[in-house]
Amino acid sequence: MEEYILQMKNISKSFPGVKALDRVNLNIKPGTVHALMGENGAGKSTLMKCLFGIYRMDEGEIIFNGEKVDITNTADALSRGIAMVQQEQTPILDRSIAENIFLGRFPTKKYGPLEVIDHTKLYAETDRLLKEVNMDFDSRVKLSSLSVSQMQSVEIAKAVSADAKLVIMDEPTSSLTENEVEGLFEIINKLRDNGVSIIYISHKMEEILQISDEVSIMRDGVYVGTWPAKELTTDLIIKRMVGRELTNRFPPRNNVPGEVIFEVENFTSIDPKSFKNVSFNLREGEILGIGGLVGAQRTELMEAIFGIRHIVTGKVTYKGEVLKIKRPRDAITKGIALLTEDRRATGIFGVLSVADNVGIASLDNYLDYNFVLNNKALEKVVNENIEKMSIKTPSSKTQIKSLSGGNQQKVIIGRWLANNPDVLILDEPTRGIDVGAKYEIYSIIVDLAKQGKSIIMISSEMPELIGMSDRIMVMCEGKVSGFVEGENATQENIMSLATKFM
Amino acid sequence: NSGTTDQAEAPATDETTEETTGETIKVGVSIYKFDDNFMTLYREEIDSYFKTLDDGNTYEVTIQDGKNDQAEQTNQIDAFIQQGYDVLIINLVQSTSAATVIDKCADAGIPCIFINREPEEADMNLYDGQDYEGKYTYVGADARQSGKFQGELIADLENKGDLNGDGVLQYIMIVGDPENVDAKYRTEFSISQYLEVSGNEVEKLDEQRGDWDQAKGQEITANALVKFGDAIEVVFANNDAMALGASQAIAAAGRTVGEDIYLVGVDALEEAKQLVKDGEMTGTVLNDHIGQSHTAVDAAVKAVKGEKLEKYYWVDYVKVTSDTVDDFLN
Amino acid sequence: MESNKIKDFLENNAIIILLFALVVYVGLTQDGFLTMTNFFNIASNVSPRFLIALGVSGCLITKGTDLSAGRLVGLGGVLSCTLLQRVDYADKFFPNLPELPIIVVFLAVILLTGFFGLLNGIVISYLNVPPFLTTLGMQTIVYGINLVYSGATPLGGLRRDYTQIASAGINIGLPQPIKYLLIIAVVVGVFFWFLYNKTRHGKYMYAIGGNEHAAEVSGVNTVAAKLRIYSLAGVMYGFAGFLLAAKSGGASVNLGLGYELEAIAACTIGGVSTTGGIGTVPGILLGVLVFELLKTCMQFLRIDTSWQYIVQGLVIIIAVALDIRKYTAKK
Amino acid sequence: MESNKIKDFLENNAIIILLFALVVYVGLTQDGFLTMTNFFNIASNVSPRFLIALGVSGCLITKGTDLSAGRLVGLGGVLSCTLLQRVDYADKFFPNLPELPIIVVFLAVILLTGFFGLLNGIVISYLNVPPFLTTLGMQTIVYGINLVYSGATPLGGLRRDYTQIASAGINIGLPQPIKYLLIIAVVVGVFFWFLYNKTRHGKYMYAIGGNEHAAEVSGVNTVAAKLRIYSLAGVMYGFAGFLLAAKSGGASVNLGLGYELEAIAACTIGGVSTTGGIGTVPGILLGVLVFELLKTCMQFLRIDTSWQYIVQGLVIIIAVALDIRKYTAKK
Ligand SMILES: Nc1ncnc2c1ncn2[C@@H]1O[C@H](COP(=O)(O)OP(=O)(O)OP(=O)(O)O)[C@@H](O)[C@H]1O
Ligand SMILES: Nc1ncnc2c1ncn2[C@@H]1O[C@H](COP(=O)(O)OP(=O)(O)OP(=O)(O)O)[C@@H](O)[C@H]1O
Ligand SMILES: [Mg+2]
Ligand SMILES: [Mg+2]
Repeated sequence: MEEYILQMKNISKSFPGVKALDRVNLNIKPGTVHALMGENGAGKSTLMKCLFGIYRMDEGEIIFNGEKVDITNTADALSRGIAMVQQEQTPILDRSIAENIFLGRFPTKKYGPLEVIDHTKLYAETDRLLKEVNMDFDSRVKLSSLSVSQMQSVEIAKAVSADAKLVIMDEPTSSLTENEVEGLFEIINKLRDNGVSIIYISHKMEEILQISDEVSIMRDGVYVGTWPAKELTTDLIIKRMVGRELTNRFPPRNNVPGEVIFEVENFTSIDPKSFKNVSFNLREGEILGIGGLVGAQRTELMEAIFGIRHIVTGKVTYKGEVLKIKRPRDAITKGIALLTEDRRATGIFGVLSVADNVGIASLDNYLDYNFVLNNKALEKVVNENIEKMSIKTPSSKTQIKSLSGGNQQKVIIGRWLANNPDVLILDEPTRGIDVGAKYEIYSIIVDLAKQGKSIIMISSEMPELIGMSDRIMVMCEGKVSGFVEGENATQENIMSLATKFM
Repeated sequence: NSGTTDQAEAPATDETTEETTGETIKVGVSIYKFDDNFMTLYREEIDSYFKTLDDGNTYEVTIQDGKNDQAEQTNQIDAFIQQGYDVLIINLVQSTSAATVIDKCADAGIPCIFINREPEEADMNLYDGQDYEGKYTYVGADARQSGKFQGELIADLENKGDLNGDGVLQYIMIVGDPENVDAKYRTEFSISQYLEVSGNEVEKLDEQRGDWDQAKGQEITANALVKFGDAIEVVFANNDAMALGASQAIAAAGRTVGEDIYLVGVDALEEAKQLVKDGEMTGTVLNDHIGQSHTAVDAAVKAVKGEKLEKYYWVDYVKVTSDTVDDFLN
Repeated sequence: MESNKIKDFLENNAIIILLFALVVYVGLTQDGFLTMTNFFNIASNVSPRFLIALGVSGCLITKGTDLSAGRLVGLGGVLSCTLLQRVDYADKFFPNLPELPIIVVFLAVILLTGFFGLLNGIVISYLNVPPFLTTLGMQTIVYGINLVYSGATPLGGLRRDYTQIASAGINIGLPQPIKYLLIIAVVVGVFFWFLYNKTRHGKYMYAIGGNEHAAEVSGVNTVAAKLRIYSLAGVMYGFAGFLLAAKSGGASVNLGLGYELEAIAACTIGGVSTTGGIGTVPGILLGVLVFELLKTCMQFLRIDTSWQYIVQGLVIIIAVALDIRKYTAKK
Repeated sequence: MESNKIKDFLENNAIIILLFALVVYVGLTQDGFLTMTNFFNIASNVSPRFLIALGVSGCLITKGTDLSAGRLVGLGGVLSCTLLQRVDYADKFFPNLPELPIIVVFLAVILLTGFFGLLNGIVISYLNVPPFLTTLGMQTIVYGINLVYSGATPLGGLRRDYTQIASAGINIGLPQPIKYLLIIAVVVGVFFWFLYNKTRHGKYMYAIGGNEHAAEVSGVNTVAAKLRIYSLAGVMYGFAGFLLAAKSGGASVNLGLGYELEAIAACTIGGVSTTGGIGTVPGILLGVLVFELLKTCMQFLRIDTSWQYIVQGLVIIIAVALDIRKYTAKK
């Protein structure tokens, strides 16, 4: 048996204006979980895309299964036994779960010369797979009816079922909740026991140390090194990733919550399965965390407050004024902002520049004569925010779709900072963001609170929720199950509230 | 080969009058739309007739497609003028745009022969008493006549087309394209002439536009035959293409032209003549593209040579019936 | 609750109900509408258009379009006519052409139009030219070729055995024979239904329309799929042209003008999504029916031609506006 | 490196280079091409088409389309003509109409077509009917209205002060006066450039094209933006119709037929993305120029008309195939 299932040697890849990979090496042993780490924009996804045949590398060599290979497209990669869960989900919303999973390798049966799709087998296989990933869904259900995290589970099921020798997982857990993560780890362990290798990319330190055998680290497109996971600690990884020490995960919270300025009363969705009778309030300069399991309807609630979803009852009072919010614009003009959960669907403008993506929500503030855009002033604010968020981009004119996932997320956060709202609602703000940058974002959030802005933060990462919130509202099955003061918050009491009505 | 005689007072080109040996004369032709059946025959005849001229001059003929778009055609005329063409033969897209074209040509001093679509009378008189008078003309057939002939084709039948003998002619009309003068006149005068000649009443069962298109002719007739059944006595089609489509529908409905229905068109397309001969069409009207194109070319040549043109050259339509069709067949 | 169900039913079947109401109204007020003859008549009009719509549907489902459809119908029709004229016809296009077997001509026609379809596919998938432009360019090119080939002469004098395809049918003891055109439409419709639902090609097509990148990374050969789709579309246009020429007893370069827009509209009315990934064969049939029935009904109702345009436009918009409600999810 | 730069330059400017080569070739071989008269001729041809293309560009950039463009041009032209005939013209449409101020007629025309544009916008954004179908329906409706209004009579006998708008110009001491049409094109072009780059509306438009959901969430009133876009488009069509009728000295219901496809094609050639979010005013101008220059050049080169179609189709496809290389990400 070979020592390595995969060897990538001296891989380089440039995009206009960036050298994304500079002679990177990576060796993967059979039957191991190999974590790949690095800051946002370090080149992790690019390296994996070169391996999976989505990009062609400029130079370098790939030896897979003892044989030098030239992978020109994904079909090629798949046929060699490489499967991948992409960082950016690629679901086909209008087709069934089964079709999504078996796309490209449908089971067929033959009637003479006719080759017909074997639907019975297709659905049976899918149902079996879904059970494996703990999803009790009908395999005929359209993907569009699933939540982001359920779609992610489908993506994982798809990669896992490909019978691959090597499975690449690019931030598979960024939209999964704890339960689902555990399920994923079970699957990974099963795969490993069967001799499958896994390349695992994540920004979540705990996961890395828990699941991986070896860890490779990249920085700015350059390979830093590989270490056995046993020899590593979170601090060591961070140091090697970022190049400096990072002593605290959270900045000191020295904001002082003031008066109640924002009140939500009796919010009930028109969808009977969604949130019901939700009431809460928010103080000036307060960071209100919102916890709960997937399906707790936190996102739906916030979107409803913001005018994206419809309600049957509910009232929002802001600084004593009852707001009539029919569409997001109404909320924004009142100084309320929402960073949405699904970056791709409701966040980025793929073909537009980074600058336009940052500036779009703030145009009202930069009008001369109420009509002509003051492009200079706008540009200044945009550039400030690009800098503040340390967005890694060749220029502010670059199309956002060519940025790394984490940097796209930073751009959208930058958009709402530029807008300078008084109430900022953040739905999973640090999804896909590296540890170093997370700290910076936390600092910004605390800073905003100190300036008297109010923050609502939905997060499925318990430590983040506990570390950042003045107060935590926990939801379960669409209802508020309780509030926990920041200092009293523990994983246990949040969990018990999150499962209160189950 | 065509059985017609040139009834137009075609200006004869007299080769002895001018000693213009070896000159190259650029002739610009713009046809309103290239895929019009009739104008295709027409333009081909223009081209080939120029080739047969042997007065020592070389005629360089450029034919453009107006694409049924007056703006486009105006651009083409501008370009012709810009390139220093010697004479233009213009089949206007929009007859009302004649004034603009005449002005352009007059400015450039280039003679202009309008064909097929007749400009307004006022426009034809625009340069009366000025230099440019006699340098532009209209060569065409009187569209009213084609309509009248259609009416006569039916009125001249023994039963005047009135199959059920109620003294009323029940008919359907398939209109070309309402914006086209030919369509308008044929629709109008076929009936008015019928009324006049036959003394019968008429009843219009249906009038639909078929855009000169054979497929539409078929569908319209098929629908009408379902709806009105035996009530239909005559199908008037503004052109032969639609009449041919109609004849398909008539045959498919188990009706027989000449026995329980009549069908007339205009253009005398080859197949229409065949059908007339075989009795599957009652008659058609020859739009004499040979006569018209030759007259137009002769006028152009005359104008180039500096001779004064008349304001109008008329070429007659000819009725084609089963009795006369043999004269027209190839 | 009950009223809700009725509302749901109305919303989900808006177009069918509209169509049904129209047919009932015209049927009750106008003689001759609800007859077998009229049924076959409408079926014959629907048949070629259904083929064209089916052809273009694949392009639409994969987020493309095909504006060359109409002109390819024209080319198919003209080619058929030039090769299937009566031997004794005076104005024969190829004076010395012997009598060719119809099937040979048919194959030649669909091969040729299929080839142009393939070219569309190649330009779209290899040169990355947007489908709108590719097929608009192809529309112009095909028209030019047809002009050059036919010299814009109208073609007639077709052989009876050829025109019979459009007018005759199989006698199965009914008062009227079942028209071949109807049978062809059914067979082709079933074929497409099978292709779209039961084969890998169909699934790939929907996947490409839903998310081309996803299809690509799942190992679907998107290039090959598109080549198949556009070629098949070309074949269908040729087929339709072949039938239309037989039906109207002749053809000229104008044949098929504007059919592409009608076909695309019919598909969209029938629920094929302009943003890709969605569309069914029964839906497409429904869309084509809306168009053709509406035309026939208006003629029966003796609506003035100018007004017919207005009514047709309004009905399209209203039908789709009603229908679309079932897709626009209430959030 | 050097050769790479040249290659990059060629790739990034493929269309301009192609166009330039064409102009130089025709200019050198054909008399009269490189003259001021011809320049103004071409400018006059380009001007109305440029307006139409600008109008439709907003719809395209927001992932929509506007197929009603051509028919609205026709309606605008016909309305202008009916209201601006010579008082003494024998065949006057409104025999008793007094001489109206041109500006009043102009405003009436653009208001009317702008209103139809607004209707498009309303149907698209409130009733959620796909733009393709909405505007196809509107195309048919507007044509019907025009038929009913004008009775399909061709209109002529225009007042000289009206036709002058298209033929005359401002004398600034050059051998020839600068045509009003050219000036109009420049002014409107600058206006659109300003609108697209210097106003909130412009940014919103691109944002909607880039991701409509995200735009809505970022505080863009997408409904209002679309209403503005489609209304403005309608206004531009009326404007173009007004000019075109003056230019050709008359109008009929057929005016503008098929202009929408040419305009959309011109936009796409000029880099307006069919998938939304991308497009610039200079690019659109370039696209229109490609079309118009090509036509004029072919006429100067005396290419047979049937072949002109073939050449035009090929050039469109090739130009875009070359041009698209700068957008297609290298793997
Ligand atoms: N298609 C592309 N075009 C241009 N530049 C690209 C493209 N894809 C990636 N890049 C650039 O390559 C660099 C590496 O990006 P990559 O996506 O590999 O980062 P990453 O390590 O996966 O980051 P993250 O943790 O944020 O996902 C980034 O600077 C990014 O801007
Ligand atoms: N009981 C349930 N079982 C399965 N799926 C559910 C259930 N309830 C809701 N869902 C689905 O899960 C989705 C997720 O709900 P929601 O986004 O509100 O959760 P969340 O708490 O906001 O999660 P996140 O923090 O990841 O955004 C819903 O859109 C719905 O489709
Ligand atoms: Mg990444
Ligand atoms: Mg959620």
